[in-house]
Amino acid sequence: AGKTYTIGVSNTVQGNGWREEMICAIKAQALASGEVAKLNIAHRNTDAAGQLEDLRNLISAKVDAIVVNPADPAGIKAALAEATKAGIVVVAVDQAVTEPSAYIISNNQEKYAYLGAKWLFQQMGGKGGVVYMRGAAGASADSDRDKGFKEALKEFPDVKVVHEVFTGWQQDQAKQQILDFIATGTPFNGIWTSGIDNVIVDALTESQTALVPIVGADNAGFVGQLNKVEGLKGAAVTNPGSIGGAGVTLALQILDGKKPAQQTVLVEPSLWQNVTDAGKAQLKSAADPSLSPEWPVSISIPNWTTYTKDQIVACKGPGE
Amino acid sequence: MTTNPILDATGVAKSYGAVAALRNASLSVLPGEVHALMGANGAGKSTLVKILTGAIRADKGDIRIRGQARDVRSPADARRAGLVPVYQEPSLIPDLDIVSNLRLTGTPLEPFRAWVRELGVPDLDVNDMARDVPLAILRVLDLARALAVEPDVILLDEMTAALPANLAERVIDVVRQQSKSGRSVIFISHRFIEISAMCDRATVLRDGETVGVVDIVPGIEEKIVELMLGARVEKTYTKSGGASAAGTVEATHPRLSVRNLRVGTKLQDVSFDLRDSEVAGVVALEGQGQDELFGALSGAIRPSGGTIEVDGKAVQFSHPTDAIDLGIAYVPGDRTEVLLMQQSVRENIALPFSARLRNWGPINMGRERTTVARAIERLQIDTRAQREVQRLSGGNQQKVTIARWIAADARTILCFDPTRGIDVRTKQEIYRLLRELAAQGKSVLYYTSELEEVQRVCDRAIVIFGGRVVDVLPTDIADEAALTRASYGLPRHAQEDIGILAGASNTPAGAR
Amino acid sequence: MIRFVRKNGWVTGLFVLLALLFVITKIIQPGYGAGDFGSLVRAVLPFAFAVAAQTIVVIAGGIDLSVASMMALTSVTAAYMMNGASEEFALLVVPMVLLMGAGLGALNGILIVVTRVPDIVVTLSMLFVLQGAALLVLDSPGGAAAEWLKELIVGTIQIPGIPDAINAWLPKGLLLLLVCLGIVWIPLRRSWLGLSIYAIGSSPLAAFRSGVPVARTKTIAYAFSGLFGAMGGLTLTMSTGIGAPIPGPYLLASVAAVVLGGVVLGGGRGGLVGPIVAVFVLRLVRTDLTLLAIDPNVTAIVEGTIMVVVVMLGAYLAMRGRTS
Amino acid sequence: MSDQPLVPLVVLLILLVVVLQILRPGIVNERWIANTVKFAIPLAMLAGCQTMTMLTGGIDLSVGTVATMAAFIMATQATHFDPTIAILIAMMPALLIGLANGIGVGVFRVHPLIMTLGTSLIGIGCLQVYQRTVIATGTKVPDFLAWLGTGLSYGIPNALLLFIPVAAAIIFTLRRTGFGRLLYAVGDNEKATRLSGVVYWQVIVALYVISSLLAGIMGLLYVGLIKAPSLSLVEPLVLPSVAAAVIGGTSIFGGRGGYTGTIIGALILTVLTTLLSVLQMPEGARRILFGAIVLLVTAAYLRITEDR
Ligand SMILES: Nc1ncnc2c1ncn2[C@@H]1O[C@H](COP(=O)(O)OP(=O)(O)OP(=O)(O)O)[C@@H](O)[C@H]1O
Ligand SMILES: Nc1ncnc2c1ncn2[C@@H]1O[C@H](COP(=O)(O)OP(=O)(O)OP(=O)(O)O)[C@@H](O)[C@H]1O
Ligand SMILES: [Mg+2]
Ligand SMILES: [Mg+2]
Repeated sequence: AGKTYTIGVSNTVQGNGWREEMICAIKAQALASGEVAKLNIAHRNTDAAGQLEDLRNLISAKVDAIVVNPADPAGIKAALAEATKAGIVVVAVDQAVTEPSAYIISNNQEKYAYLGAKWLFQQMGGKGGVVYMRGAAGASADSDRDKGFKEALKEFPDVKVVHEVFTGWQQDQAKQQILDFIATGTPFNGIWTSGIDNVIVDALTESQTALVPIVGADNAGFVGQLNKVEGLKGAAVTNPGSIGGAGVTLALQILDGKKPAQQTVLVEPSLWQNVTDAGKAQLKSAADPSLSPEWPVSISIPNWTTYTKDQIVACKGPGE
Repeated sequence: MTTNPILDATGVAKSYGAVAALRNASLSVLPGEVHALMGANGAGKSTLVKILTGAIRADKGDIRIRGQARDVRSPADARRAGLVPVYQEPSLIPDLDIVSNLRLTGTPLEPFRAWVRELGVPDLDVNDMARDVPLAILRVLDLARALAVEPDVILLDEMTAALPANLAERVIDVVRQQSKSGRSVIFISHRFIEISAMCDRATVLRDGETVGVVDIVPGIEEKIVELMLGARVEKTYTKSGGASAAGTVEATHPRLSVRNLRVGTKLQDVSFDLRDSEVAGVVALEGQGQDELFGALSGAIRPSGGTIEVDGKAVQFSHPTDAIDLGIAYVPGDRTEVLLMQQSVRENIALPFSARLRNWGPINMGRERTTVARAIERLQIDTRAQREVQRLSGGNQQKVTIARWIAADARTILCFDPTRGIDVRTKQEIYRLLRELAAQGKSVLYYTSELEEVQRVCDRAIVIFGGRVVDVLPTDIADEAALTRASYGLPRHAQEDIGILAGASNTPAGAR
Repeated sequence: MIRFVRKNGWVTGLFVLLALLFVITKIIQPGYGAGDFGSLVRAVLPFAFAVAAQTIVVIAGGIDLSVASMMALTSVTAAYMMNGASEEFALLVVPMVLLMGAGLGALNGILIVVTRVPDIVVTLSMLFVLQGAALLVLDSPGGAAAEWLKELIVGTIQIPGIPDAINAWLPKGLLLLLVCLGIVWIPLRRSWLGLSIYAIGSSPLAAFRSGVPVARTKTIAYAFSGLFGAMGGLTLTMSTGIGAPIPGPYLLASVAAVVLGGVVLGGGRGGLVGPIVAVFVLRLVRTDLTLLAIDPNVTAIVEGTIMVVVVMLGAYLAMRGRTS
Repeated sequence: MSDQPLVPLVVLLILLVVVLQILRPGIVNERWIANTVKFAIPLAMLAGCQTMTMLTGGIDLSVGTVATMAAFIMATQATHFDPTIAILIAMMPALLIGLANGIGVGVFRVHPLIMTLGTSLIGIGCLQVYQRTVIATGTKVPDFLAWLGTGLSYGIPNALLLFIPVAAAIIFTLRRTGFGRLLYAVGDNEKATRLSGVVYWQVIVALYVISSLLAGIMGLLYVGLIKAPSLSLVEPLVLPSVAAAVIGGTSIFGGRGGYTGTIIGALILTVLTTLLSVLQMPEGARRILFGAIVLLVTAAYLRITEDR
């Protein structure tokens, strides 16, 4: 097939490593597929209402498909329905949407939290205090993860949350919060973070506090620390930003008439721990010091993305 | 008199922290009376007016209106009680047009228009924004707005201070009419000539206390001054010889030489010289181009034609700093234009020292302190409330604007009505100061709205009318009558009488 | 007429700019039509109300940093109350939420007047308080909106007797916007209260001396701001069908549009039409950037530049006007 | 300005610390104090920018962007350049944005809020574009910045080595130099300064350049403290920096205030953040409390100082 399609992209968080990787994956995949003539990307910080605006602008621009990372599963339903009505293929990535006509390829956030938390509580020997460092209050990804975390917590009745706090997914906040908490002298046996992880390791080492098991995401910085920091036990749960690339692939498949069996495809997270040999090997191979520490290292998803590392790092779409 | 006072205040006190603005003031006004409220700068006159009209709350005191005790809580409340003030500062809302300003205060438009015409402003556009109206006209509008609601008592705080003679005269006429029609007026002014022209009685304040109530009769001025100042102050012609004495050694070039100066449509064609060691007076009715003249000479506005030479060299000012670099300083009439209200007296006076880029570095605090102290001393500034200039009384604020340039040792000072709102003693001091400056070889261009000042301080008077110099009068013939005639553009020998102020100089009741 | 144009020069200029942008849009996307205009209007709605809320307090000499939080709180409250409730119940919810907005706005004003803390600090504090309250109502996006409420901004007004071609260009959202703003603003602007709001913004001292009850007027201005904020919050719920406790980007956008609209920060000058037109301009620029498929990172640069250049141009023209 | 009553502010600060100690006994220890100081310093530096600009009746909303740019550019450039060179490169945008702000405000008379908001948007956009070019270079925080940001010597944060001279310079500038006087003067009555020979744009351009450079330095220190450069690193500190200056008694309308108060304001905010994050309560309640306390502190301070 020649380069024929125009794909619209809508994303509502800017300046965050994960989202930037997602955008680059979309561009790289569009380029690698050879089927996309033009990308039309709306990428800025806004809310669901702002995303409605962006989506409608994309509809006005008459794109063939829209890949959207929804600000909220329900909040953009109206515009997605309008898009479908206009004959546009809609693929939601990262989070689900409630609009039934849209396709979804998503990371399983509930599972993400459950997997990490369960591992952590096992490492703690099924008892003790855990520090629970959440994301941004009021964000839907945060409340999904909270469900997973709580589910794991139920399985370990002797694990207590000694400190629960919202980092707002901000490095500086998280660091000050953990340092403040350390200063209180309250004992704790493990830390679960919602992906703001490397500053927590830094804080522990800088304040010469005994290292406890830490769960984070597969961000380049944290993966590096898992490999290098002496005495650090921890696990990275994958939450690939490259899901964006997968979204493009799905959209192109549908445009080419190859509809998937289900509307929803979930990408299951996996957990890389540095306490087993297998896990260590995974971490070693995944580590990539050349990436920005905020970027997830899982820069590709087998079967879904076809670009090379150079392509995603170059972050260039068709026509650039 | 057996009538009961319409307004009777006793034992009024008000303190701002350590500063007692009023200690024990009283004031009793009869119906139909024009009552002068007098006192030196900072005596507490404005404070009393503000208390009577609810703009501020007194700490103590008893206020009776028509015999009934009344707690006036706000200006709106005072208005309902029949007390309408015109404060020392304009009270129109700058961003509203005049009609809206009237609506805001519930003032009927037609009577207002009539009063404005009566007060000598025939061509007012009521759709103008208040901020575009010149200060003197604003004062008139403030007064017309007060008159239009027909109050029982009208309080005028230095109403005439910013007015040129022609407008001041109309105000006095109007005030007289008011008292004839049975209304009372409380009138604050530092000009004895106005007081004697129309007031019935005067209450004198000193340091926040009422020190006397006198009937205005010919010759009472000395007594009032004595009450005000607590001691006798002799009033003499300060002028001594002037340029004719000092100017015998003519410099090769005049200090400032203006030729065919034009600014927009207001200033048409003005030429004159200002020499070292002289005080040249400028006399003009309101709006004859004097603001533009001073603005152009100080670099604040750009002339549209003509030349300015300083010490024989042609100059073009694009910013006041250019003029200041050549030693030319400007003291505008409206002190709010030049004061840093939230800063201390010291910082206000020292401001020009830091102005230029090369003086942005560390300040020599010791030197500054002595320089500033000397300037304060020289102008006798009452610095009890010196931490913020906004807390000084109006007159003392006025002095700070001059002190700044005395401290900076400017060679030429352009003074625009500097004695506006200044008490008699300070006026004398300022006259003396200006003469001293001249004696030291400095030069002063002096615009005044009080014509009698010309003979006190100036070496000659440049009269401007319609944007042109119409006459230059030597001091000996520049009496008020001659100046008034000239400022209406009448030739020097015409003999019509122009209004009461011109006539007043012939009456023995004059303040000399 | 000339006087009108001169007096309203800035707003006239904005209208011209807007018309120009429509032409450009039509050139970029020849298919740009009535439906797309409807989308524009819906995008404008929350911004327009945020800007209206900001405008009124700025005219009164204040600034309201809590607009976006106010919108978030009223939006979640509405969505929370309508969740699972009947369609008729929403008839009750709407006035309640509007009242709540006005009340919280008045609280802003009262705090400013009573504590004498500057507006910017009080409303900054309220930004946190309202945000916190929104999180207490709903800790993540959720809730629902009544169908009739959502329908209010969908589709066009059918005025009988007017050809469909014109009707198509009259989206319901526009009517809603004009009615909601007009109902409040027009009578206000003509009333003594409206004058007082301008007066306290221009010079609180002179206003007080002119007999304006400054404290009360300020409180009322903030109450109106809260009311507009609540309308904005409701439009958020209407368009998304949910409530989100995290405030959207309405604070800075509202301040920017207020200034672009010719309202002077500091108070006393300006009107509501300018800021609303400015909102349309800003939204249309965003549309054009999307239509042009400009690199998303460059769009921030473009938006920033437009803001600075337009205001600089205005300032430059004003300077020229003053000297000539 | 020199008679800014600081005592009540300090009392309020101590009060907050006492409340914290009561709620979490034992927390107020040497380590906690060092942490608090470490986090208050960057905030105080940013609030220094606000203090200076607010004195002239302005505000600088671009400081967050400027500091973030400095941090991010330095961290990415340091991977292949000497740290000194990386720092010099990183300060260039700060200089440019400062100049642009100064010219916009000083010459074209654009309202500072809009001008700095606009340059901040432009800066962020440029940073995003730049970021694209350095995805594969990784980042590096030079050791000495990490030492300065996070290190302690004898239990005292090393950051004070930078902060004390900076703070002393700001305080001295404001109180004892001609430039400082002009900041107050311009904020008080611009027309008056003009008639006294002050050239407005010179003051304003200098001011915004200084503010921007200070923000840039703060960004470098901050990335030393956080050690994770991101594209929104300093953005969350912008509103708090305004709040710190205002709590410290600087008037947003110009002409009034000083830096000493601002420093204490920054400490108060930092302690308050701690207080709220160690209190276990719903996030919503935390924010409500935060807002309420900020308002209460400012109101109390105003009450106490007004009666003097
Ligand atoms: N807000 C204030 N704070 C502190 N002191 C004040 C304040 N207002 C007035 N004062 C002081 O009160 C005294 C009386 O001031 P007031 O303005 O009443 O004087 P005045 O008689 O009207 O003088 P002038 O003739 O100069 O206008 C002065 O010493 C002044 O410094
Ligand atoms: N900081 C200051 N403190 C006190 N007086 C000053 C100060 N700066 C200047 N002056 C005085 O103001 C007058 C004129 O000041 P001007 O700025 O023109 O002087 P200058 O030649 O620039 O001096 P310098 O370069 O030393 O500041 C001089 O009489 C000088 O004594
Ligand atoms: Mg007075
Ligand atoms: Mg006076």
